[in-house]
Amino acid sequence: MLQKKLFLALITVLIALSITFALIRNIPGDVIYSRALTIASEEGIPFDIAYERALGLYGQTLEGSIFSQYFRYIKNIASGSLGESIFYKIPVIQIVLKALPWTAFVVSISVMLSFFIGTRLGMLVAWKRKSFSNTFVTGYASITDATPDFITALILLIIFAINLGWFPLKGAYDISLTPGFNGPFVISVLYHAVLPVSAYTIESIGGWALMMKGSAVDVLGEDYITAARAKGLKERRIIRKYMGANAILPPFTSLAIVFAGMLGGAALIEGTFAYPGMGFFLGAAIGMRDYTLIQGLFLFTTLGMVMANMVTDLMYYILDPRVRG
Amino acid sequence: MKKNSLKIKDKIIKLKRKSIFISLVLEDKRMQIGIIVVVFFILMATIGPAIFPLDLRSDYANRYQTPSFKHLLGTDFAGRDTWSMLVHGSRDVMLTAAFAAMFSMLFGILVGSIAGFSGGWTDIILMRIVDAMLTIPSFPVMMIMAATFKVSNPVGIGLVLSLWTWAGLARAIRAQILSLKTREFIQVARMLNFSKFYIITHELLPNMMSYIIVNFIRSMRGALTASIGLMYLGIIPYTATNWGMMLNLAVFQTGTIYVPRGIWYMLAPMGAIILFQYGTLGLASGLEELFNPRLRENE
Amino acid sequence: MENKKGLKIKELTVDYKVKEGNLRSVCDASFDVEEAKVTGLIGESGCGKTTIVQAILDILPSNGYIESGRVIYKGKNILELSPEEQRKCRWKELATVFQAAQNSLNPVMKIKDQFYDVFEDHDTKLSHRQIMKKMEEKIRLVKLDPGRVLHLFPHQLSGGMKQRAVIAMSLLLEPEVLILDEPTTALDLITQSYIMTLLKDINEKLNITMLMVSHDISNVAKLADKIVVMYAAQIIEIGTVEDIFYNSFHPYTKGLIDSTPSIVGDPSNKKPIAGDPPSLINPPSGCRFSPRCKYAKDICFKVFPVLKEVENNFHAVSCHRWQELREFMN
Amino acid sequence: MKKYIISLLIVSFLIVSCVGVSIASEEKVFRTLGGWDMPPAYNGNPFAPGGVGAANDYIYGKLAMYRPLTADFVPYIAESFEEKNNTLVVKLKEGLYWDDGVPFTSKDIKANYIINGGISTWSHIWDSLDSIDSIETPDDHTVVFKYNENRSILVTNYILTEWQKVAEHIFAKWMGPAEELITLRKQYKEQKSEELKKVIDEKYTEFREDIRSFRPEKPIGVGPFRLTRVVGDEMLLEKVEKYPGIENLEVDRVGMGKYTTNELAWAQFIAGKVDIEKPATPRDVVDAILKAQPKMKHIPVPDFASFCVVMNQERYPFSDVKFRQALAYIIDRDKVRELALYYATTTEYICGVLPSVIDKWVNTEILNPYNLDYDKANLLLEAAGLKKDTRGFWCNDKGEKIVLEMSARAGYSDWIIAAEEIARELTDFGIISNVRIVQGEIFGETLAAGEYDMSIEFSVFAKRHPLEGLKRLYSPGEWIEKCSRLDKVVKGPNGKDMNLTDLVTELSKTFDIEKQKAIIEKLTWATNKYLPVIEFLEKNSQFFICDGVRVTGWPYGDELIGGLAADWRLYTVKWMLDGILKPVAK
Repeated sequence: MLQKKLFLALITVLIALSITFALIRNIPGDVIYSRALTIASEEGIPFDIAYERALGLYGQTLEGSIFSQYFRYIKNIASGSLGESIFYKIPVIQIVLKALPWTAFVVSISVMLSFFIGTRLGMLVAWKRKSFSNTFVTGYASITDATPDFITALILLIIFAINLGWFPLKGAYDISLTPGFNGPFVISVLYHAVLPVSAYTIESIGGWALMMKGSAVDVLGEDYITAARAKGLKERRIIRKYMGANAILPPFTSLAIVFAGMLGGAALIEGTFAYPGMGFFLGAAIGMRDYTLIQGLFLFTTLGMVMANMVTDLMYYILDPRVRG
Repeated sequence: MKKNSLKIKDKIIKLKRKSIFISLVLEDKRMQIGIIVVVFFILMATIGPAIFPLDLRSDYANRYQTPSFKHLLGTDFAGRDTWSMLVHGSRDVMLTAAFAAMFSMLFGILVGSIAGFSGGWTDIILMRIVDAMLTIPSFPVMMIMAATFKVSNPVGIGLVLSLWTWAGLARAIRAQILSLKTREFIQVARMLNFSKFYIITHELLPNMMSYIIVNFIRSMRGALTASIGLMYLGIIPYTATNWGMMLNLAVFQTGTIYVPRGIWYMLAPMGAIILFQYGTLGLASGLEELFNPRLRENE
Repeated sequence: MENKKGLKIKELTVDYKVKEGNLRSVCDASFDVEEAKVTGLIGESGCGKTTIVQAILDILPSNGYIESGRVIYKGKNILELSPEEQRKCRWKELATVFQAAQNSLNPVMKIKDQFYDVFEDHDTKLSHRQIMKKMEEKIRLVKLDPGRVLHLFPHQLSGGMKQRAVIAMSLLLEPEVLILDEPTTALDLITQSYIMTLLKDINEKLNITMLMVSHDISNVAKLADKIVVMYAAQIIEIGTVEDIFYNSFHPYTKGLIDSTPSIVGDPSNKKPIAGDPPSLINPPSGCRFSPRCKYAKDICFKVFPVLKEVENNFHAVSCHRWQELREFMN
Repeated sequence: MKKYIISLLIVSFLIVSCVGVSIASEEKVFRTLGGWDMPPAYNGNPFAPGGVGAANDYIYGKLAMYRPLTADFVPYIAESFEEKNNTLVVKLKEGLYWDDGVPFTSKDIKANYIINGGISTWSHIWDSLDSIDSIETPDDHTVVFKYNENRSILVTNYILTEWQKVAEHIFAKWMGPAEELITLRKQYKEQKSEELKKVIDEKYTEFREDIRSFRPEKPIGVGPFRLTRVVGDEMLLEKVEKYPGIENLEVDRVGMGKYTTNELAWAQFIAGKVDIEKPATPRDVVDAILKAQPKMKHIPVPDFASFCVVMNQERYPFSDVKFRQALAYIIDRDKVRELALYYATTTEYICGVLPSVIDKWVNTEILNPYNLDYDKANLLLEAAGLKKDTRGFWCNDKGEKIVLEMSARAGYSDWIIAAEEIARELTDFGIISNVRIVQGEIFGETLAAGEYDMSIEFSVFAKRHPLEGLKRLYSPGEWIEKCSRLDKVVKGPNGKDMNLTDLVTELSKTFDIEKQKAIIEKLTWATNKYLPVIEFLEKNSQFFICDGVRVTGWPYGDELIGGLAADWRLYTVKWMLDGILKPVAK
């Protein structure tokens, strides 16, 4: 059972790798030019000088045909090495290990938070179909759905960081603190995470609410809900333990996908808050055509997803006795 | 003679169904809103441009005007009428969204139904691919595709968009098929060994029509926002009237978000998108209830 | 006769709002459910039995509502109680065993917990141990092994076991009145009769008032003291089992009895009633049975017969011609 | 629970309208923005990817800074310098130390040029540095550059304004290869043999890879500040102990925030969290910022870079000079400027010399201003063999409509807006033009490969001398020359052929100002007549400086403008060192 799961997961990862590999190797583009432009503007030097400098810095080489590269790549991964970043000349793993935790930290909190709030909201709405809250949730969902996440992030930033000055503008922690497990640092980290987290959360609550509403409405048709009412159970209990416990199952299954989606889609929000996560390196890597780095980052989002999938499977097993047989 | 009367009979039944259907539609508030909105946008995309001529000539002095009779939604950073830009932009936006939804439904149904129906290795393999697709973060992929592809017409854009949305659908469709497979009428059909194709097209899909329609609308909503993202990334050839471009220019390029006067120019495309989302959402859930009476009971 | 703890249903009328218009699914129904007795409510499916049950418990679907009528229990009309009072009174006073009871168990909760909820929400001042004792006792009452069943999930039980579990659940708070809506449908005959005998001795042991709703008259007859016959949203005859079986005045009742197969006896003399029950949206103007009634005269088609008591002990019938008919019907 | 958050949001939305801006003031800190790669990519090797970043200006120095507006040099780490008969003698300031305590000497300067020479073996700038025969260091504080005869007019400028990034004791192991490369390259200039080129390439790659893989955690600088911490979003630099005149430096720390996007820079201006930055900002946003944050000042300064429409002259109809001229008449340059970069300067004369310095160099009488004139345009187009069809669209002789594509780089808002406006003007005139936004990474490629009709581009960068700009237009391999693909041999005013490339080379070796002017006149005339590009504006850097939040004392007026135009970061450091720019008194 478990072996089978693992095996299938492995295949998934492999396919994902191959697809991304094929994709990545087909990116066209003259990196040097764009890099030169940034240098020119950063250092305020003439373009031609900047261009030469960029060439000197970033001129990159890749040996072998696509296929030989592919097999080398797979072999390396099998032997546990992600190779060296073409651009930065340091092991990819080093970069990933530095960036991933931040993204994972923010994203997982947001996913959990939004799932919690969203599903609660969905239940409520399902129970009181005709009430105002229904229109409210639908409206909320369509608004957040229509507002690109980076705009939400920007608005949050302007309100809470600029105008109200409640939260820091950017970054993951106060530079004057020494990273490590010490009180001030942890607090500062949490403090800095507030805005990014809320940006993600606000964006995704609506979706959860709608999903939950959908399945909750289905459940409401079931006899055991009527029975529960006839039993004279308190409303809260019926909503939570009878409607909720059953309705949560379908949304729960899509938890993993959403998680992975956020893991990869982090770029723009992270950009807005200058958050030192995967987003930055993903953007940079794609911009620089740093194939190994892109692949490394993708590999980890893929792994993240697969793992999340397994975890949700496991929890589903706990949540729904029927699958236990 | 008898045949004839029979024909008449089920005609009558059909009519009756239809009338009930309509009465149901009229029943549901959200449904009405949804239909109104959608119709509104369709009109906007079709006859709108004829009614509101587009003048892209810039008029710097009159930039960032607030709504007035002259400019229903005010003017943009170059003093052009926001409303007429919205109207002229709507066609491409709608088409793109529609095509994207269509393609992703197409792939989704194809893969999903094959996997779900034939089961076995086919199923496993297809599902692995689907999972793989789902594990690849769509945003960077879009970035990459933005650099790789050179698409210009709504069809092409729709295709690119659908490439990363069909997987989820395939999964859902498969699940549906699996649950349907256990139903008697399918069992019977299999016993009478009809061809798979026949069963899928004549037995399974019709029974999932409601689901498919609802999801079509859903993915259309998704596609709309995604296409805006594409414009942001510059994958779509630039058109001043594309809502995505308008939003992008408003927020990022011209920093309208900081210019109180210009807020209208920013809200216009956003509002349009929100309205569309809200309408389609209502329509979708309305239809869902229509097709699934069970939901109606506990209204 | 005294009937304090029993239920009195008075002029109960229930409507459903549907697309086609107003559907009167219970029309001016009045009958008593006597204390410690078993009252059977008989009728073809769709005649409004279940609606009556839902009305009594006031858990009608959102598009149904009680047009008029009262349900008197312990001297007060429980339909007028506040939602909270109603909630409190449910299960403690009137418990229900629902149609297709298998589905009335929450699939993701252990039987134990589902039982426990009932105690928790009706503030019984019982300790945990006492509660457990009660549960086990009730489970035993339905001939199940508490040690096992309580710790299982619904999907791990067989249909019959579920049914019994549900019955046990309904008895948890020792209710005065127990309403059983089609308690045995969707079960095989052996289990059916088993459940029936079970109910019988529950009724005797706890002398609990029972309202048993069923379409299967023979089944109900086994334990009912009194039978209420419904047809097309109306009550057409009320009487003791004897009355109904051997001395019924209403052609429909008669037809119903004749048409029911009994395990004993020769199946050849079954005469099913011709025709279909009328639509409740626009019912026939006169006697609702008239279209199917072979004794119908034009008065039957025109005038609406009221339920009137005939002869002794509460035997009541709604038919214009019962006197003439009684001779050659029985 | 959820409702709380929502209501909170709504409430705060309301608050926003009334609440003012709150500023957290910090002790003796100077705040700016800049770019660098996040750790772990970040490192202290200026020649490695992810190296140093925008900390440059605070930790390194230049011998002197060139002020384009006044065309003079201001010594920085040089005490003094003098140039006479082919030698440049530079005296260094006393008391300069590398961050690791090693004194900074003339050896380091020599090393700097050698390493740089190695790094940019194929760079055009070294055309001029090839004109250095030798670098001598008679003592620790004197450097003597010996030039050869055909030296470039810019060599001194390059030498003086080159960053001093190389500590000899750190880069010693790469000196050898670098020197070798330089000599090899000199050989290659004489005898252009392929095998020699191959050899150079190999050695070059090896050298580059090797120096790249050197990744110290932090840079070793020689400036008044030392890099102490760097994280994803912020860099922290602290005052060093030993530096000439350090006692006047009252600012203790420089905090550099990550520069992500303009709108975020604006946000930080409004919050008063930045002391100086120069994002291109639309007029209304400028107003909004100044309104929201009264302590912010907005100062436009010439940027010595211009925007243009570059046209692919291999393609019809751009191949026809008349068509190009027609376009020049159709495009309303001032309007484009207004929309795209309000605070820029409209190009009056399209000639390859920037408006900000045109009076110094060019006699504009000989130039055609190409003022908006549809009649002239019509005539030119007809002369070019185009016809207007019934619906008012221009068609080629075969009667096919002319449809052009205007490219602009994705993310460059000003370019996009300009492109759109120009395309619209052309379309309105009857030349159908569509805009295409091209992803940054493909953009350069597309242009260089000539797979485009016309595009918005930087026309010239000419901070030091018009030569730079004209080179970009006409020297082989230079960007615009590459993209425009124009014919460098044209009919001069007198009807005689003149080779523009040669003229540029000649200019680069001509020292006499009058002679220079003469050549420039020819080149500008040619540019103006043959239009390899249609310039429409010269960029102005829009500096936002924050006066009185953390620091104060900005020297307004010419000093400020001149300084910012020269080398804004370095100049702010200079002002701090001179004790002009100091923390606000608490």
